[in-house]
Amino acid sequence: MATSYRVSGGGTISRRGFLALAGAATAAGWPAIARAQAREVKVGYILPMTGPLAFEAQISLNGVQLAVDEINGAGGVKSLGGAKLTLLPGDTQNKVELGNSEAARLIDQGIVALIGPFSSLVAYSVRQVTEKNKTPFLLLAAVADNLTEGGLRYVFRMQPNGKAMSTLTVNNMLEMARAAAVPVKRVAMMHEDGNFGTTMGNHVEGFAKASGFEMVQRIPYNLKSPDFTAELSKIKAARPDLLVISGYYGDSKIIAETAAKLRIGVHALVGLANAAYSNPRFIADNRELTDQLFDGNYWHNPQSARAKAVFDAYQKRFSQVMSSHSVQAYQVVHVLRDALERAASTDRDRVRDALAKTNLADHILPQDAIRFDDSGENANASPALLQVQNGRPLVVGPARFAETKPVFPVPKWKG
Amino acid sequence: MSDLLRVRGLTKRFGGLVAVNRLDLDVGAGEIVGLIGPNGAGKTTAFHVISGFHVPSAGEIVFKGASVVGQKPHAICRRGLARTFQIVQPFAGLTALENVMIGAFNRTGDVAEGRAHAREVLDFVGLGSHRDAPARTLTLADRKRLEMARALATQPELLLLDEVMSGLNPTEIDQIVGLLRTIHARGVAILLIEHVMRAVMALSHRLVVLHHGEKIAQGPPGEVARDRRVIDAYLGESA
Amino acid sequence: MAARAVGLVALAALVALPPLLPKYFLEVLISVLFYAYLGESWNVLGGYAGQFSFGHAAFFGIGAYTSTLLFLRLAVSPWIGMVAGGLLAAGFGLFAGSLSFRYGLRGPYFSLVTLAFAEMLRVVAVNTKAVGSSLGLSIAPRSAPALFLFDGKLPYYYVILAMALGAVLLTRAIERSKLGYALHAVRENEDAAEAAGVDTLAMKLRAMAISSFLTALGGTFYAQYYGYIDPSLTFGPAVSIQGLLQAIVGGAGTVLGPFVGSFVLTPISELSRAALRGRAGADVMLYGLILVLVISFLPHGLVGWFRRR
Amino acid sequence: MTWGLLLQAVISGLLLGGVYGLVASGLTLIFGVLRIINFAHGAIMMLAMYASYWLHALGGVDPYLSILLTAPLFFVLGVGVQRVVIEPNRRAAEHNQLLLTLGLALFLENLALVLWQGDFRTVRSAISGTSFMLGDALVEGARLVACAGAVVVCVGLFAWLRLTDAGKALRALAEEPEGAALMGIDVTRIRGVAFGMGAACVAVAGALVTPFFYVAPDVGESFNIMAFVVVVLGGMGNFLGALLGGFVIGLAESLGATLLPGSLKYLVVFLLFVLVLLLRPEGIFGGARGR
Repeated sequence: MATSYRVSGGGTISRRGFLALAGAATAAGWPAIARAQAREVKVGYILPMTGPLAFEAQISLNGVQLAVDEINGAGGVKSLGGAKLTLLPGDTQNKVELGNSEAARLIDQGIVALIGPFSSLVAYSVRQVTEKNKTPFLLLAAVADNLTEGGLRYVFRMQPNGKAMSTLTVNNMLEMARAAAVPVKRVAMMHEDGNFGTTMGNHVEGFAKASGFEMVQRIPYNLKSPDFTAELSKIKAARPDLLVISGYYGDSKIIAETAAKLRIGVHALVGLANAAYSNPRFIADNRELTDQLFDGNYWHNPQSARAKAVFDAYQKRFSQVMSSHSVQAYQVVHVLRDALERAASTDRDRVRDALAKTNLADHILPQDAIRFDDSGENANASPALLQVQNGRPLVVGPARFAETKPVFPVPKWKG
Repeated sequence: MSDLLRVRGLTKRFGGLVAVNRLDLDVGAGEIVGLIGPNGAGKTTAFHVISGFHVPSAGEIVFKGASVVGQKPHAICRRGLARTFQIVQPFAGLTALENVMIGAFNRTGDVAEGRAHAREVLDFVGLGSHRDAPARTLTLADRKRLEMARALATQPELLLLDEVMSGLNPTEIDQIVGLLRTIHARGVAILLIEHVMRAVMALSHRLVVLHHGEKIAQGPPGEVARDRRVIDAYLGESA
Repeated sequence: MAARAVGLVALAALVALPPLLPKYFLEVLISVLFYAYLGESWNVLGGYAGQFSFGHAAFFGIGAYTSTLLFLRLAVSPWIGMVAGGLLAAGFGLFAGSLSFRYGLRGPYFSLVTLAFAEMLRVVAVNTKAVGSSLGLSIAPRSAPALFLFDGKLPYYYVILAMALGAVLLTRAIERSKLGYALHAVRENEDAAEAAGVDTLAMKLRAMAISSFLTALGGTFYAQYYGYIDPSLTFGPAVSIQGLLQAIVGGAGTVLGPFVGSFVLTPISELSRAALRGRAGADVMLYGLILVLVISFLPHGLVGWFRRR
Repeated sequence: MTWGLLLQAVISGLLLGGVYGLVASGLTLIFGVLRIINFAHGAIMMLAMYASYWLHALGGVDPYLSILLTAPLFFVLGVGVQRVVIEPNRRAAEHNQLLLTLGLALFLENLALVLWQGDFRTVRSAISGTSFMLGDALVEGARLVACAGAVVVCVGLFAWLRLTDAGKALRALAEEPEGAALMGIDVTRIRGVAFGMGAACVAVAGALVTPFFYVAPDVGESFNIMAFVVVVLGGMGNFLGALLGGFVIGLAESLGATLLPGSLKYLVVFLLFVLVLLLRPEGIFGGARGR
């Protein structure tokens, strides 16, 4: 691979497989030796590099790599004498068992913190491994709300969790509707029927009463389903004002296409943490379809000069537009760097304490300073509301981060 | 002589095809009855029905004084009616001994006892030296013996043998005939389907002749062999 | 006997070594034993009785959900819930089995119908709020041995070791019993078995009940160890395939087959992942290739191959 | 529940069902002759979809036209796979053959991941965006073409089986394996042809769905399990049954989606599947018997 980050323990396995692996693992048994060379700080990641989430995993990894190289290029962790970050890779294949064993392996190899694992399913059990081994665990992409519950000390989540993501997005939408003087009384939702989609669906439904709208249809679906015409016809018949969609890439594509052809008759189609609707590649491949689509998602702050520079660097390196998963992954590494600087140590407990005291204002997210509350959630975490305009996903809310005005209602969806 | 097996009006239809039609058949205790007839006469179907593999379309099958119609093959076997298959069906992956042990377990739940009994039976049919050979490695003649041994190990009172001599050479046939006589001498009644006429004539006390699913003749071998209809049936087949 | 000596040494190593191992190896060893256990459980029905179930996830999920729901909703200890789950799974196994066997489903038809049963349970679980739907159920980690919750991995290791060894001993006892012979007969030739007086339906159901009971216990272990279950993790096809893979590769219908299979397959998968890291998919691709090669060249599994030499 | 929704469900179900039918025809062909359930069927379809994608992306070939290239290509590929992987294991136990195809599926799916990463790719044909309303019901152009194409190919396949020597030999082999050998048919060659035709069927199906679908390494899974269901429904080894079964399952799926809450539509499909297996294992439309 044409990347400059160093993979340790990887290439050596093929020849004397077990011996090399055992060597690497037992090395962790003498931390003094490892630390004597404190020129490097080992950071582990576990991502579903193989399997149905491989695409998203690769994008996330790109963001991690970008940040690591940027930090190392700028002289490493200063308070540690310019120690460089070394990335240790782990592949979960989106399997719980592998999440656990990969996490354990990386901990054996002496990482100071673990980043990952994308899927909430895997996160549930991995957090037990990191907790037991007092290793900071920076969640990436996993949205399930209760991941930080249970008095865990080492789990941190920088991105908005399911609740923040869904309620803030709906709020942003409703605010925009009020500004446009278009009443939104009836909301329909389609979501994939796994943990992610169901979490989102529950929140939107639970939020209905307080926000004064009625959930007129809520349809969970299997993301492998090849056709959603029947489901969308049911939604059309319920005459909603908004259609909210939480899904992965392929299913979301088919849903949007079918909804368009059905002339679904809503004020807007709104993705909620949707894997496709603000994805640059999806937009580029489907210009007409995606025009004026909304999506509430993790995002960067378009007003930030730093974000622009990061985007340029990403584009240059990976020849594609940086997407939200990469942004989160990039920023999480910087949160860790900030904590390492303040801890001035690779001791996991010190790093953990430093993480808990994070107050990072210099970031690229559409939110105030990054701070973690007692449960390890980013207290100021906020999604952005995006709308695709002229082939680009632009932030239209919250107002202080907006880069343009929303088009709402969207005439074409009204049919 | 009390009837061990009494079949009355047995009929088996497959769709529109009548394979066996109103068959009456008796086998007395200690009797050897030969069931003969041209190919496709319905002999094997009759076996399948009697041993419980097919449910009869009509008719009565009484074994040891009680009806066995509708009973599963294993239940009929436990009552003392064992059979072999025209195309031998050993448990190919098991050894000869294990094959026979399966049969022996009908009379005992104890593994050691079952093994001991199976050994005896294997020795009896002359397969003692092949005890630990996997069934799939045996010759056809030996597999036929094995199949008989497995049936014998269930300690039947009536043995249904479906062409146990076909495909064997004259020496082997003589050996089987000898074996059957010994089995009979131990008090087991035998109903056998056979095309090897020399052997059937020599063994059977009585013959029953099937043609197109119907019984066309029965009686002592010598009589039946002279029966005009029987001769026509066989000639018709070869013509 | 040399084999016995090797076995004893291996057993001693399995008991004595783990406390000394790095976390990673302990974690992998637990996976190995867990898969070996699933393989042994599947083996009773799939290997010995020759009924090739593709839906053991149904029993696994019933076990996991029963004990976890009893624990979370009624505070019943999972040790008890485990048995309840086993019994429930055995009941479901008898139901599904008597339906399919009575209607004479064999070979690929039986495989597909079991797959369908597991998928139906998965779809139902996804759509049932009362069992947590897709949000699943999580068990908070803490130390409470009476509740099947331990501090650290080592106790879980010994639990799964005991379960796996127990399954091996049970399998050995079955193999040497009348039931074992009858199951072999059923697998080889059902008609001949019936003719020889074997009640094939009863034997298959007995194997089904034992196999589904054992598999369900594995489900409870999974829930307690990983602390989280959801419909796809427990009722999904991957669970069914994991169990049968160990058995087939190691040697279906042999006592130690699943054990050997797991001790070979899991390290292969771990090593190939380590060797091919950074090339997403390459390791699973290699795994698929190895599977094809094993089946092509060792059709009776590793144990079968060893015996035939 | 309005008539409009039901009409929509029926139309959507039929349109999807045609594609299921074509995928299942390939599967049932392979089952009929080789007696194995090909778990790699979906993976082969996925490869074919990539083939259509690349022809479009690199050569600007319309996905429908790509069939002219991919169908023969995948026929040859299928023959090759059968010869190299399946044929040597012809006498292996049933379940081993099943696992063999499972291993093959793992291999192919991850080969695609290695070669082309996990990116979702989309192919647009001129027809992708078109649609019209039939009463209250939506008919998408690409889905209509896919369904019509599938039916045409199925009918063509049926004719091929009835009218050509190779087709007749194949049917003979499916119905009477021993008899076929006696009649002097080159059994090994025909088995290869069967697998090749099965692969060609999914190659066509793959090309037909790409204009309204997406391409990714695990995309075949969307069709694989449904194809099993359809094959059983239609009767294993029954070619016309596979097409009809496809329509039945397509209908069950879309009616289930219309009438049931949540994502229970697959419950209907599997329930139907189990019922058919138990009550009519030879399939609704008859076929090789399961008992």
